[in-house]
Amino acid sequence: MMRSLRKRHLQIWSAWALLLPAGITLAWLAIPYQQPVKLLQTPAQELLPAIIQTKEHDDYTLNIRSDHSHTVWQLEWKNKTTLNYPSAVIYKTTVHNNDPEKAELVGRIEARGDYIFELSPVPHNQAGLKFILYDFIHEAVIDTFIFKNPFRGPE
Amino acid sequence: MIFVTIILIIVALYLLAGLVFAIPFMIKGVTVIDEGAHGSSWGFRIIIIPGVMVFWPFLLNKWLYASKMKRS
Amino acid sequence: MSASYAAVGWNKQKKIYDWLIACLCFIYLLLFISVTLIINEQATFETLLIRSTSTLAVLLLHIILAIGPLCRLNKKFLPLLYNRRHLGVTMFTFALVHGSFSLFQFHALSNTNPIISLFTSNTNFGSLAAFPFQVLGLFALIIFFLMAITSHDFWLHNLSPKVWKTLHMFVYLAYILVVMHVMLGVIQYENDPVFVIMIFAGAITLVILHLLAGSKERKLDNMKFALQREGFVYVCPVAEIEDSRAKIFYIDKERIAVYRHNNKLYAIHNVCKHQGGPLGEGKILDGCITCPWHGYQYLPHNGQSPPPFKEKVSTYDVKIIDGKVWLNPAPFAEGTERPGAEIK
Amino acid sequence: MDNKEFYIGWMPAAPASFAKHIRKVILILTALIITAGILLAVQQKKFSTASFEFGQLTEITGVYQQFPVPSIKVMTGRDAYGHFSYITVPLVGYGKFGAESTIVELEKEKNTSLDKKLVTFRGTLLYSDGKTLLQIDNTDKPLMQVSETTENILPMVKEIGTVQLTGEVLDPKCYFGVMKPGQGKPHRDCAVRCIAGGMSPVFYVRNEKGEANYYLILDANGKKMNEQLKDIVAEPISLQARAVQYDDWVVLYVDSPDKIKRTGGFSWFKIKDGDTYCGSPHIVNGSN
Repeated sequence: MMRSLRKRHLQIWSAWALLLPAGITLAWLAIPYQQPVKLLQTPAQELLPAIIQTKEHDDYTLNIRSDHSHTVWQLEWKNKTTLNYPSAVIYKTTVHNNDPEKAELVGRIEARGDYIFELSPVPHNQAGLKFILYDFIHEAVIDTFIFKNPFRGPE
Repeated sequence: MIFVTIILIIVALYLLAGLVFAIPFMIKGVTVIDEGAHGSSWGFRIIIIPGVMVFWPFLLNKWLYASKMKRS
Repeated sequence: MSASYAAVGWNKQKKIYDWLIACLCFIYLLLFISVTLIINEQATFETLLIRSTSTLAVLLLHIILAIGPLCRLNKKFLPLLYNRRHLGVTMFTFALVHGSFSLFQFHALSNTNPIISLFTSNTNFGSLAAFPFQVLGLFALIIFFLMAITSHDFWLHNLSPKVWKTLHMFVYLAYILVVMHVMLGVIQYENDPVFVIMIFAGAITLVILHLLAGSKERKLDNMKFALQREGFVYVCPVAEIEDSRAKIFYIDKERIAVYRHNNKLYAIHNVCKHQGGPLGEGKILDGCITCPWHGYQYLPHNGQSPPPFKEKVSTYDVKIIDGKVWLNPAPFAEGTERPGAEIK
Repeated sequence: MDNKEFYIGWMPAAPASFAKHIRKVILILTALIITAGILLAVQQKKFSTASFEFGQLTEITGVYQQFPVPSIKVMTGRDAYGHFSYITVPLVGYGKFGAESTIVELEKEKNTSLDKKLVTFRGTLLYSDGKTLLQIDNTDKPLMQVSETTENILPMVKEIGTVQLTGEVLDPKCYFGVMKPGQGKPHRDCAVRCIAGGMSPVFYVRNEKGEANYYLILDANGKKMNEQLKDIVAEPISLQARAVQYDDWVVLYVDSPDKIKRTGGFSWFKIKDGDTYCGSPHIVNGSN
């Protein structure tokens, strides 16, 4: 190697010895920090105290809740993983119906988080209670859950 | 934006001129300026094309100089 | 060497070298992609391509930049230096895949030409956090491009070794651009300290290696020769020079190699005409001084490459008085025949 | 070093001591490459679960609305009290363009306004985190059907009040499906292009658990403010706005660009707590 190049090498790397650590440190410190904030929540309903029935799935848990006097009823939906559907809507219907058009809308769930829906009463003589989780954009049933009819009262 | 566009157009034209220059240079020029190119493979000639596109004014100058030297 | 050019001058060692490069790159890509897919089923093809090629290019760049100083510190690294340009072209290829695919991914199918968009989408040059880091990567890629297209010996010969070496020293600029491209780019999103530590460790390793090698060379350049007589300088006792080897002396701002061959001493300029390799660190093979970098050869008595090659280096006068070597630092024209000094 | 051992690349084999050393170096390099590959792959942030149904066309029927952003309102059913419920599916265009240019072309072709008409669109779905969008592209012949009459569906409107929020402006197409990551610095230029191309900007706010709120951003008059937003995308900003909920999307009305501030900077400069509260929602009467 020629002497001028040798000298240039040493000069460059002496400069880099200062510039590289300085640049790396400055860029690292400059990483913007995004403060987490409190999220906007729709006014939450009071969760009823008693779990009457429950269904477990790998991705979610369903609870039917009630107060101690069994006068009000709730469906509690808890996502365990992130759901990946364009739409996920819960319908309530009778055991033999699979058509969401003939069912009553309970509510919509999103990919994450917990949801509480108030349940409208079901006739006492109805055999069971079925929930359909439906993706109406793909027009496909994602899952169905059959519960005993809680409105018949404790057996 | 206009500034950047103009610069990019100039660069593109320069490279295009280099590509045009590369054709006669591949056939003749390269052997005039460098004896090592006599009997060299086409693979070699192709592999230096990108360089010719970039350094063509320099090579053109060298070519002109070499042919002038030969004549005199 | 001035024999006819070929596209790639492959020989056995270069083939082994290229196979190793290919294997290492393949192992890396396979590992990176499969590990990412195992822990992240949701990963997309585009991101995998952008990330695997960019990280591989940065790794290769560190290896490339470490080879030079390692060779100056320990000659046993020389086989890595021999075909370094293939490593460089490989690195450029991966960087190019990363760059062009990112350009397509982030700028194409929009209301602006992708290349213009690259320069105009983000103009926060005054802010560190919002700095348009893509431009840094583009300039580094342009430097790598110029190096890759001039990596053939044709360019070394025609641009002159000095211009060529200077051009290729821009790799150091490209390196700092790449480091900042990473730090102001993906690190601002993937802020895991491991990435910062890795890039920091890489930079510090290179800085230390280069400074060590540089200070070693400086010691040689600062050699002092006190005894002078009729233009000759006393350099060392004869016994210090081994047969078929040389010692290098730095006198009057030039490095001169004093070779011992067939019981005679010859002095030639230390800089190889090919890439400026240190001839004095070479050896006499088949009667020729052989450069340790790429094997270019010169005859000891006249500094000329044996035919058909045409390279020539300067020669110097050397004499022996009482077992002491005296060297005249005034160079003769390149290729001038000198008798050498007989060792009695 | 042994005087006899000298390495030259063009010789068929390197001397033994060189070969031994290089074998060691290659082993070290292999170990380095393997460690680096695994470490880099493992330490990446998790990829989002967003989906883009590339190459798969889906038909969606609903009421097209121009406001607050071009979107289709799809009815999901009727609840126990007989109330209808809707999902709003914002539309995006091909590449880095909003849907508006496609809509304008379709309206010209049909010679009618699509606003508030019952339409069937065919397009490519993208969805993530409870939000669904539809890409309409002229080459897919997106408009399948359009009704003659306008439907008069009033959205359920909730006035939330003035809020101060810290978050990031995103282009929804990339974030909700097309790119991973579709946010942050590496994606910034793409987001700039998408916003400049007319994509409806989305403001993304998250809490400590990573749960998120997404808002649409308009200026005080309910007009797009893409031009003012495109320079501050993909970095933490803080803004003050009037928040109004329309069915399942909340719109932020930003009075003036002065109400948007960069909060990025040196990472130890954390924002004061007072700046990051979120106005407690209260409901004002449910109509426009």
